[in-house]
Amino acid sequence: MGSNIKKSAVRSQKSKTTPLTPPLQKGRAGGGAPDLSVNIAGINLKNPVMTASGTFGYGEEFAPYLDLNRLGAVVVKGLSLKPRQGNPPPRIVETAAGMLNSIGLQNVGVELFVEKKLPFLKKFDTKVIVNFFGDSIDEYCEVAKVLDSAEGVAGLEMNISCPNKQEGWLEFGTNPAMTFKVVSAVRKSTKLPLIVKLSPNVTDITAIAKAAKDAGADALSLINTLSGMAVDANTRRPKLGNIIGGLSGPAIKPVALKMVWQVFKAVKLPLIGIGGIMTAEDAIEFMLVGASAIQVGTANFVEPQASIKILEGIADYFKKNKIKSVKELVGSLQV
Amino acid sequence: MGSNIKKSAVRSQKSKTTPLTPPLQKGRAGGGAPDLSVNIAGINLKNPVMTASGTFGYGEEFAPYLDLNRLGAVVVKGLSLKPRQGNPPPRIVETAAGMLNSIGLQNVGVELFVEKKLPFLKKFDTKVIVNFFGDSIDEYCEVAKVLDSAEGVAGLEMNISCPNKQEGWLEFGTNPAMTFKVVSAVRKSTKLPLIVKLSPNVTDITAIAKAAKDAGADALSLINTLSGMAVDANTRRPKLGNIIGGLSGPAIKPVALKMVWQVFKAVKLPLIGIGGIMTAEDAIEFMLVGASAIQVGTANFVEPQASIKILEGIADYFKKNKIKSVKELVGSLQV
Amino acid sequence: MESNKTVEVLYNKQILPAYYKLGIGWKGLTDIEPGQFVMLRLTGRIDPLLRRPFGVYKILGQGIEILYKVVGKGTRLMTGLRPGDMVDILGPLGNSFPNPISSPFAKEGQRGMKIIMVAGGIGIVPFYLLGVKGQWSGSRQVLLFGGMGKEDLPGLEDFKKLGINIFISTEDGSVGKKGLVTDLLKKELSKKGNYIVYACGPKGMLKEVARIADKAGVACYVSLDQVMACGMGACLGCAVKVRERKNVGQGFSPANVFYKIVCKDGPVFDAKEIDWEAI
Amino acid sequence: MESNKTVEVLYNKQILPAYYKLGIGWKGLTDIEPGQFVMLRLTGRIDPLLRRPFGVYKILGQGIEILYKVVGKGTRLMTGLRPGDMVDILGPLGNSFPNPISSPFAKEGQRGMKIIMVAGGIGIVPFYLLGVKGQWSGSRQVLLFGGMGKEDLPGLEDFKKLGINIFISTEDGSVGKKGLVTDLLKKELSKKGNYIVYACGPKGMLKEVARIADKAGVACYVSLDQVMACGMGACLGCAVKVRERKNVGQGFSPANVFYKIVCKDGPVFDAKEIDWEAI
Ligand SMILES: Cc1cc2nc3c(=O)[nH]c(=O)nc-3n(C[C@H](O)[C@H](O)[C@H](O)COP(=O)(O)OP(=O)(O)OC[C@H]3O[C@@H](n4cnc5c(N)ncnc54)[C@H](O)[C@@H]3O)c2cc1C
Ligand SMILES: Cc1cc2nc3c(=O)[nH]c(=O)nc-3n(C[C@H](O)[C@H](O)[C@H](O)COP(=O)(O)OP(=O)(O)OC[C@H]3O[C@@H](n4cnc5c(N)ncnc54)[C@H](O)[C@@H]3O)c2cc1C
Ligand SMILES: Cc1cc2nc3c(=O)[nH]c(=O)nc-3n(C[C@H](O)[C@H](O)[C@H](O)COP(=O)(O)O)c2cc1C
Ligand SMILES: Cc1cc2nc3c(=O)[nH]c(=O)nc-3n(C[C@H](O)[C@H](O)[C@H](O)COP(=O)(O)O)c2cc1C
Ligand code: FES
Ligand code: FES
Repeated sequence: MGSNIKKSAVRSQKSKTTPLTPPLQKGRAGGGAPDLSVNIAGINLKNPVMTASGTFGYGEEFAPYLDLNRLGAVVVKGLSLKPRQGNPPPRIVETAAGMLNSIGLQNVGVELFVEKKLPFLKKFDTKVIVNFFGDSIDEYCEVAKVLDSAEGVAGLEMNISCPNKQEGWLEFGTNPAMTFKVVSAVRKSTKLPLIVKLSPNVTDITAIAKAAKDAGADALSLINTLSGMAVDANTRRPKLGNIIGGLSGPAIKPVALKMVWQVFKAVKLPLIGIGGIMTAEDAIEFMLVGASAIQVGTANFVEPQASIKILEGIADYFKKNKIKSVKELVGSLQV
Repeated sequence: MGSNIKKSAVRSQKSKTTPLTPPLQKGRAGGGAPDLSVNIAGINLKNPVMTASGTFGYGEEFAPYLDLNRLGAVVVKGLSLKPRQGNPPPRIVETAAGMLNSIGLQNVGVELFVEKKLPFLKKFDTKVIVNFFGDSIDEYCEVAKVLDSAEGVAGLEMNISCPNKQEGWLEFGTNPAMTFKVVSAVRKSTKLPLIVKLSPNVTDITAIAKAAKDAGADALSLINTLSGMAVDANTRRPKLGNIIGGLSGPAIKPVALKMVWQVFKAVKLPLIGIGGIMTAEDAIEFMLVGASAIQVGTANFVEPQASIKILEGIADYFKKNKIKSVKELVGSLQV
Repeated sequence: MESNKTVEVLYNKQILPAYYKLGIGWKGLTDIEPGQFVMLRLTGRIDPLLRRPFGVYKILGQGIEILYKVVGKGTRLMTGLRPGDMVDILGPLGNSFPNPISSPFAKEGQRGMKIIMVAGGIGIVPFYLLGVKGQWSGSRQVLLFGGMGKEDLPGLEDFKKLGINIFISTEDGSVGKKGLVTDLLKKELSKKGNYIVYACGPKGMLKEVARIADKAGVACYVSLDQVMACGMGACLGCAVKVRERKNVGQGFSPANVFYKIVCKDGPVFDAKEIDWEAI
Repeated sequence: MESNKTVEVLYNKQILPAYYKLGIGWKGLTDIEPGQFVMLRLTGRIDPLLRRPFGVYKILGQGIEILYKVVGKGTRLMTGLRPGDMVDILGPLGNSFPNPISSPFAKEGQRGMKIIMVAGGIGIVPFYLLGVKGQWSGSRQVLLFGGMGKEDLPGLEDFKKLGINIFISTEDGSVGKKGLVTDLLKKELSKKGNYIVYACGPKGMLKEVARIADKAGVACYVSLDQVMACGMGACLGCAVKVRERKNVGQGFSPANVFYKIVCKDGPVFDAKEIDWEAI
């Protein structure tokens, strides 16, 4: 990125009416820096690097370590209608090149978010995408409505890897019909850009992707965590309080790449690639298989500035390979 | 294992009529060594350690490095009716804590196996389990019939992660109805113990497991590889000739453990745990979640003696924790 | 201010079979309070994937000293660090042991309050800085230090030099009183006085310390240990169950609090807050 | 006999910016033929997960020397090896360059046959042992050695000492003839004589060498490079497409052969066997 990008979060707080301050734009156009901007689901991102839900808190936790203004978007921890307590500890265990988490979707609830967390994020010149979920279709819609009327939300990311309490606690995202139903309902509840985040724990992710598209999704994020488990051979107990958790990190990258590629070939919707992205090279791989933007998850824990380093690496790659736009790269894998 | 176990493959070649030579048995019973024997699907294994299909060739490749007699069983590379050429190279790529392979089920075909490969394996005091597949139900049955009449085969392991050319090239193992159909047909074609090996690339592995059980499977192996992909950001090409491959190794262990645990709770059949087992501790973890035996796959490449080291480690664990039998451990996870 | 830096290893020396002292350079380091910690990884390594939390044992001229116990993959790798190697340090993180005088438990005119530090093995770490802070506003300190045996009392020499009153217990009786450190605590609390208890060590020990202090009606703070991914309150992975619903943890509505976050709400907690049944 | 051993690093020295020589102890080592390789990993490390294949460059008194180029994760880690560190070695594996006299291409009374060794960069490795084997039954040797520049000709000094006839080419012209090593080959083959060509280097170079030799009607053997998992013919991962269906590769029925296995059927192949279109 150009040197005009302000390094200090405080200095570069934007005034609410100017989404992209003129000096910033000039800097990017004039400095010969590559154009990394991309439009996803109608959201204009200054670059394709977002932070993944649940790995970046509500943004404020990371503000001491990096300039939030530089990110394409911040995706916040998944919100529900009411605050959620989450699962009993231990909630985290490291695995080979990955980690399992069973946070259990602990969150402050959508109202407290709008009141207490969103004002901080609005101070930055970065898009705020709100991840959310429900355990019934009604709840999904309620949350979407609250967010629809909140100022400063650029788009919604709907997590459908959640049990549907009305239909036998099966996850919404594991069945095309259920996916269609819940996405259609949410679509009617909000005018915000709607991104649907897919679960990888399915036989055919393209069927779910198609259902989400047919129901009106503007873009798709993939993948969420793989379902997994860890055991302590000495205590003979599960390592997670919840027994089962979600696997993330470099270990899952091959699975994620394959699913993005599959969906890219099957469904015409912008895709956001997620899963084990640690470096710019990883990010480029996701773009090659069809992702228009990417999210950095577990890497944020390993290295708080990971997202910025990835962004800088992408810019270098664009320069080195004389790539003019994100579009040029997306899905350009030579097979 | 007791010191009576013969170290040399040549010295301990068994006579065909004495499946377990008396000195071996005495050694195990008398030496205070733990009893690791286990019966799976009617096959008596001297211990629960097998080698996974496709990672141990036809056994002979590993004979210079370890004493095959010490293994519970050798599972050979998957066989089809006719020899198969496999996929174009590159066929292998390393990933974070794992590897992708797209061998494409290259094999010598069941007839050449019986003629050229089986005689070598029969010389050892270890069970030979033959992994096989077909691209139609008929082909599955044909292979099973050939093996049924071959002397020296202790059991069959049926790989159902194979495209069904008669039903739209969907994998047999991704659909309970197709699983039921193909397993039922094979069940009628052979009197040998029948193990069905499950694919993890499904929404609900318990549904497939139940279908296999209902169709007459004697035991289940899980998991086969996760579907994945790797990309070279510099050449912008897939790293595998076949684009998509199967992910194995430590990276997938959490997924495998969870699936074994799920199936253990849902289906009453002996289970063989597979996926990322590198150490005895890993093997114990699989037993705790419900595996009566385990298979060592990718680890064989990292360390040719891995299976033996794992076996020794299991024996140590049994001793240290005063465990009297494999049964005592299986599924004993405290939740 | 918390920061993320790549810094140099100054020294790494084995002080007991399972314990090492790691000195790391850290320029521009501002003050660190007793109980705070850092998240550490070996620069460039992503196996192990996650950083590991370590308390700050000592503050050096231009850096800090970490006292660590070898328990698994990460700490085993750390034993290979040599001077000049680089590590990434995130911190200082978390809260700290409260100044007894400013603590809500301080009673009027409590200059004579006695701080009892109860440490189990590697749980000694936060107490060195506490000891250095010294006779906090005139309070007196005593250290009760327990371990499995004489090789499980890391840093004992440092405390002797500080001139703090020390009582030792070991489970094998190889040094000090044979038994548990909680026995020492019971004895100490049976004496007349105005006490506050600070404890760090294995969960079982902390639970018993909390019980004893509660029974004695004495204020007690514990430093908790939990597996962590981020160390900065972002992942919500280091949750601990709290007893009362009225305390507001990391981002909670006051109406329904079950969990607090060890890395941000802690690692030091008022023992009364913790739901010890769930530990 | 192939074996799997944990052996000690004797030395590890940088000879050029991107090239190192690694000496490793290996007691009881029996003979190794030119072209054979070992699968190596750093003892105890499972990241990188798989072993890496390396040719044997030299045979030492009680061990071997590996000449390696730093290209990725595994070789980068190898640069950190110090004397006394341990590595796991599986081998010797694979076939070797055939003795030209016993090769099926030898014509009657071919004592005067000239071996042309064509090496590209790190492709030099198998030729040192070949050179040491010397004037194989009276055949003469010439080395054509090509690289990007003067820092891409590892081991050149060793060959000078062997007293082999050497012609050099570099793409940047920094030493030897500016251009490709295949130009040297064309020139060499234009001379009158009885030749056999042995080549090792990047796939593109091998393809061109094979084409030139074929055109000149000269026998040609190439050592192929393929990603490997097991190195012993078990995983079938290192397949290479072969041209003729009549050759029987690893475990194939004669009727339908498309692939051979580099680690076991190779790494040395008669260039005529390979389906160069598929490379
Ligand atoms: C706030 C805080 C401060 C700490 N300060 C110190 C210190 O000053 N010195 C020191 O030696 N250790 C300290 N620890 C503990 C230290 O973080 C762990 O010992 C370390 O992370 C283990 O890493 P490993 O890779 O060696 O072990 P692993 O291989 O990760 O695990 C080995 C064993 O330790 C357990 N374990 C791992 N991490 C933790 C953890 N965070 N809490 C409890 N159990 C764990 C695992 O479940 C496993 O049983 C502290 C922990 C916390 C939370
Ligand atoms: C029979 C044989 C003998 C060899 N002998 C030598 C030798 O004597 N000295 C030497 O320096 N190298 C030799 N190589 C190549 C060496 O094995 C690779 O350079 C090494 O495995 C790379 O490991 P890495 O972890 O550093 O690179 P990686 O991080 O694994 O990969 C870096 C790049 O190299 C490519 N690559 C990795 N492995 C191979 C491979 N086996 N073949 C082709 N490309 C590969 C990758 O695709 C990637 O583009 C030999 C290879 C074979 C098959
Ligand atoms: C601790 C943690 C919490 C997460 N919470 C959420 C969440 O609330 N909503 C959601 O959609 N995904 C959540 N995820 C999934 C991530 O957003 C991401 O999809 C996944 O971790 C894969 O990416 P990674 O490998 O880069 O981490 C969480 C992941 C982790 C590790
Ligand atoms: C190179 C390779 C080839 C394989 N071939 C087969 C096969 O032919 N049939 C089969 O059922 N499974 C095959 N597998 C899957 C393994 O048997 C095993 O299920 C999988 O690798 C997971 O175990 P691991 O993580 O221990 O390797 C193969 C795996 C690898 C790595
Ligand atoms: S470790 Fe992430 S919230 Fe505490
Ligand atoms: S590397 Fe496994 S067969 Fe060649």
